[in-house]
Amino acid sequence: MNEAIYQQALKDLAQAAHGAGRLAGHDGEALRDNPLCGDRVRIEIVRNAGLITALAQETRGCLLARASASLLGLRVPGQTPEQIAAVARALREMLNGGELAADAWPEWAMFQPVRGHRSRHGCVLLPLEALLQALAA
Amino acid sequence: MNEAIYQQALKDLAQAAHGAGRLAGHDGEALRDNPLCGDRVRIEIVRNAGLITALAQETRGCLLARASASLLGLRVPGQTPEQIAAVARALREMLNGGELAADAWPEWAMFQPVRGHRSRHGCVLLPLEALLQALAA
Amino acid sequence: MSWDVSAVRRQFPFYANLEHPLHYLDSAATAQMHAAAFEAMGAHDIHARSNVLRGNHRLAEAATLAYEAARASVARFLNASAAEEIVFTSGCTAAINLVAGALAHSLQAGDEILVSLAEHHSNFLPWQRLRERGVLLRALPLDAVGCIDFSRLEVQLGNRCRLIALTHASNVTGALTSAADIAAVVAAARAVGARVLLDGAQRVQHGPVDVRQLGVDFYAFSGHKCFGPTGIGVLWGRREALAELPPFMTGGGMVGRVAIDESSWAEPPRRFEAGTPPIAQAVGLGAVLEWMLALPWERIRAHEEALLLRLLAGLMAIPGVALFGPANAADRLPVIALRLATHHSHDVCQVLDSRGVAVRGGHHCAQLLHRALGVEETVRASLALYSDADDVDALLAALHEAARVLA
Amino acid sequence: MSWDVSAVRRQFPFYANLEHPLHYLDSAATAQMHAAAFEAMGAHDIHARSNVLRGNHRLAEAATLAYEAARASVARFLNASAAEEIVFTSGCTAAINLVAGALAHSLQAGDEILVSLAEHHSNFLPWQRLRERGVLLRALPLDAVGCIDFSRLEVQLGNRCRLIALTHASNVTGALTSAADIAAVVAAARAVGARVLLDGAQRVQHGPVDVRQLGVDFYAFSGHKCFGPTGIGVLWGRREALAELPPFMTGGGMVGRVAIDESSWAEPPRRFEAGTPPIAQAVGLGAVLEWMLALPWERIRAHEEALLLRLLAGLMAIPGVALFGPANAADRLPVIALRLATHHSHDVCQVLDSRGVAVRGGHHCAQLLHRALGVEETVRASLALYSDADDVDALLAALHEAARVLA
Ligand SMILES: Cc1ncc(COP(=O)(O)O)c(C=O)c1O
Ligand SMILES: Cc1ncc(COP(=O)(O)O)c(C=O)c1O
Repeated sequence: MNEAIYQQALKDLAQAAHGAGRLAGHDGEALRDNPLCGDRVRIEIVRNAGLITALAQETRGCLLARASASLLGLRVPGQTPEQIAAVARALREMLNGGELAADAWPEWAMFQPVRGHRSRHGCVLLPLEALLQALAA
Repeated sequence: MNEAIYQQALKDLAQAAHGAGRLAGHDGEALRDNPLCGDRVRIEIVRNAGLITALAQETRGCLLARASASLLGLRVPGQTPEQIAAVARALREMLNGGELAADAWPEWAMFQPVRGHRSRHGCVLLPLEALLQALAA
Repeated sequence: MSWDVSAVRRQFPFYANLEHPLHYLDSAATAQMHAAAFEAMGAHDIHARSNVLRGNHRLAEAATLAYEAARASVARFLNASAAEEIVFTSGCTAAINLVAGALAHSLQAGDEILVSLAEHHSNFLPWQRLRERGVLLRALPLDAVGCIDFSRLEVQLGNRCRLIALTHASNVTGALTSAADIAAVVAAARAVGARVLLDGAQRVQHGPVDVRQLGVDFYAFSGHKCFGPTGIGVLWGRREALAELPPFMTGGGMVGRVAIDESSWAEPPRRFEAGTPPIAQAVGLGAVLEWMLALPWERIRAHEEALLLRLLAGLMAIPGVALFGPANAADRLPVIALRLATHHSHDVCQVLDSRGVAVRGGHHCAQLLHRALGVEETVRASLALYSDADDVDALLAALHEAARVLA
Repeated sequence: MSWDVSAVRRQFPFYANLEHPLHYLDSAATAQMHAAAFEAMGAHDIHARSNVLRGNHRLAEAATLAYEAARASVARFLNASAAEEIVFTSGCTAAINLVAGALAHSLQAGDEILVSLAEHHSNFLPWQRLRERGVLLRALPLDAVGCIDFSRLEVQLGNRCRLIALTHASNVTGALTSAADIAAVVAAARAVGARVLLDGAQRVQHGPVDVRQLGVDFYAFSGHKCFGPTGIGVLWGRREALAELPPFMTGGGMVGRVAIDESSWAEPPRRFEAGTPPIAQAVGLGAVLEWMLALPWERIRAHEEALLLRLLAGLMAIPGVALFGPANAADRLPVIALRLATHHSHDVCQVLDSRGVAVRGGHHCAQLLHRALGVEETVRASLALYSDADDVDALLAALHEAARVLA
């Protein structure tokens, strides 16, 4: 049952580490720890005319956190803060047992097997929470 | 069962309040509280040539404490500290379920019904503990 | 429809297993435990026993879910805004010590704390101890029957007051602190920037509480007094009030990052839950509070009040009985402190016990209140939702007996 | 005769009620609870539920006797000189906070506390926090496998050291602090007038302890790690060591006389037990410790050691497994921290859980130890007296699986 979580696609996404690294200059950043496991995500963003134009992420964590952060690196550039808020809502809903919203990023679907494992929700959410914090700063 | 504790003899002993009051001058004193009920016993003694020649007691407490203190007022004058130590041992043994030593003050027998009521042992012992403390001071 | 005592007694293993008749009138000290707590704790310890928050195997998941569900139950019982406002402690005393100990870090010499002379030692000593830091302790006095005299609030409330700590109901006189008095205290506290803590230890046994309506900042109580297990208590804190407090105890589970020189704290409520919490006990408490939330409290209050009036009437007929606390039943819990002539409370209790009546003697951890009433100790009888008229009548008969035996 | 695991499992309701096979290898976090605790607590809460120490009716008598009998059982388990040296707390973390908080009242700026980098946060943060009072925190470093480097004792022990706080066994590496090292620490501490505290949280699960032989001043542990209930812990303190400490928490039951300006404290152990204690939990712990006292510990140690060796041998055969802790089985508990290649411990635990193997990932509340080993987190498997070869083999097979699934 569980290894459904660790599908090849998810491992590949984590491995790809989209957006990995730091930005020379940025308009917002946030560092977030998961105190339970010591995992840590740093998010840096550049904003321009209402859009997030670049995102860099540095993630020390499990496959779930790394895949989730990598997805941000892939998908966030070009989005508005409002779109990110909607994405966060959709992800939370899905983790809490709901359907994935039709207009949500389809890659979130690969995190569906995490639903039944409450203790891992935080791993998936950590990068997004860091991003929301960077946006709010 | 319980009112066996409150025999007339015990009530009379408490009422008699032998040794009640204070001594003008004394060679030792002790003040002891029972923190559970706020009861308090003050013992003052005068010693002479190895004997306790006088004892005064001031007791605010239940019938058991008052009867026990009154017994000290009655019996202690003329005793040696060693005799008091033996008396304390005999009383503790009796409360813990043993027989009253043959040479112990016979009045302790009226406290026998207290044996089964652990929470009251402290009431009976409080005056004697104060006396031992006054002797040690 | 009236409250069915025999039905509720069937839900208390204590009553179901009683071998000799016993009139338990000491629920203010510790109430009997409801079956829901036995069952929830038993099942938890068999099927979901594990440490919480720190693992991801199935038992750790189950334990964490159960523990957090219990937190949500407490939040419902208190009508808190969020489960995150609920901190589990080992008891009411620990909850109050937590606030006092955490607050101590930011108190300055000359700051003031306001309490009352009606407080249980657990809501007095932690504040008195802050005097070591130069904090001034002030106390509202009592009126002739032992109720807090709120007319003195303005006089006693200094500008530098940082916290007002009061009981929601006295464990001796049963006096309830009224919603109006609490509102006045909260308004006065706001004016000087002070927080308000209510000690709910006695109050919770008599029904759910609405902390938002009360308007206070902290609320503390224990599980064992509201039909739950020993070893568990609750501190509710308004979100902002908790957020500004540093931890009281430190250890596993309440930190962010630990370095040799400095560490960072987790957010509330975890910041205040150092170490492995009383997990099964929280689960037991949660189950009991859910049961309580579903009870018909109006009927229970009517039942308790009827018993209280029966008791009061019977007591007035016993020569030499002196009573304390509010005259009006609506202003009090069914908790009664009395003196029988000049007899010592422990002698009285002893005779009562021999008649199968369990009440408590002593100062009930409220020496200041007793001294204000001019006595050292009292006999206290306390009724709960499982008490009945037989209990009351047995107590009255036994008091007559005691007067005879001790005369 | 060898140790009969299936017989002992029948005494654990967890095993008797297991619906799906589960290899519980997380006993270092929380051990399963023995039937003796279920029964003692259940019976107590039905037949003798009452508050303790404050009443004289028959239930209060029964509860007080049971509570004090539990204290005597703990004293026997630790071979303490007297029951009065046993303080009940809500857990090991609370016990250590008690000593740190009480000691704080007499510490001066410049005084020192010595710990080690192997400590659980619960035996590190309470001491670190004393830095707010100008106290200097020193730490013994670790060797390459994560064991405390006692060769540095002399260098790290200053003249103004007031207390040395060390773990009796690491919750990560399983390393036992040897009797010889403890003796050296005690001798060094005596030379500068420092007290010694041992954190026995992990050690107690593996048999009775002799605090008098150890020669230390304080010993702390939790009930839930030695087959007892959650919500209860123990602080043992040598009579003189307890006597010189003021209270940590204050409240009902721990005072002598209370006045508005000043109060006097009760004698130990009551001085340290403010409020209603975890009564039923103490009774449950007492029952479990009596059971433990009667066990054949030599056979159990041989059993645990055999399993440990089987596990170690199997782990060596898994490519990419890195192990920490002492090489010699006699120097350690059957607790093993490992890394599987570069895989994150929570991913490994997740796969293991899907195979019915419950182990723990993370930093195990020992961030400094992990950092000293150059890692952030590890997988920890911990065995207890109810573990068997099947558990070990299932763990090994699941680790092979995890390596495959996560690759
Ligand atoms: C070595 C060690 N010390 C202290 C503790 C703290 O114990 P508790 O969480 O039961 O208070 C633990 C367990 O978590 C531990 O393993
Ligand atoms: C009014 C009041 N406050 C506080 C407490 C302390 O509660 P606990 O002893 O459960 O910590 C009690 C009960 O003893 C109480 O009656």
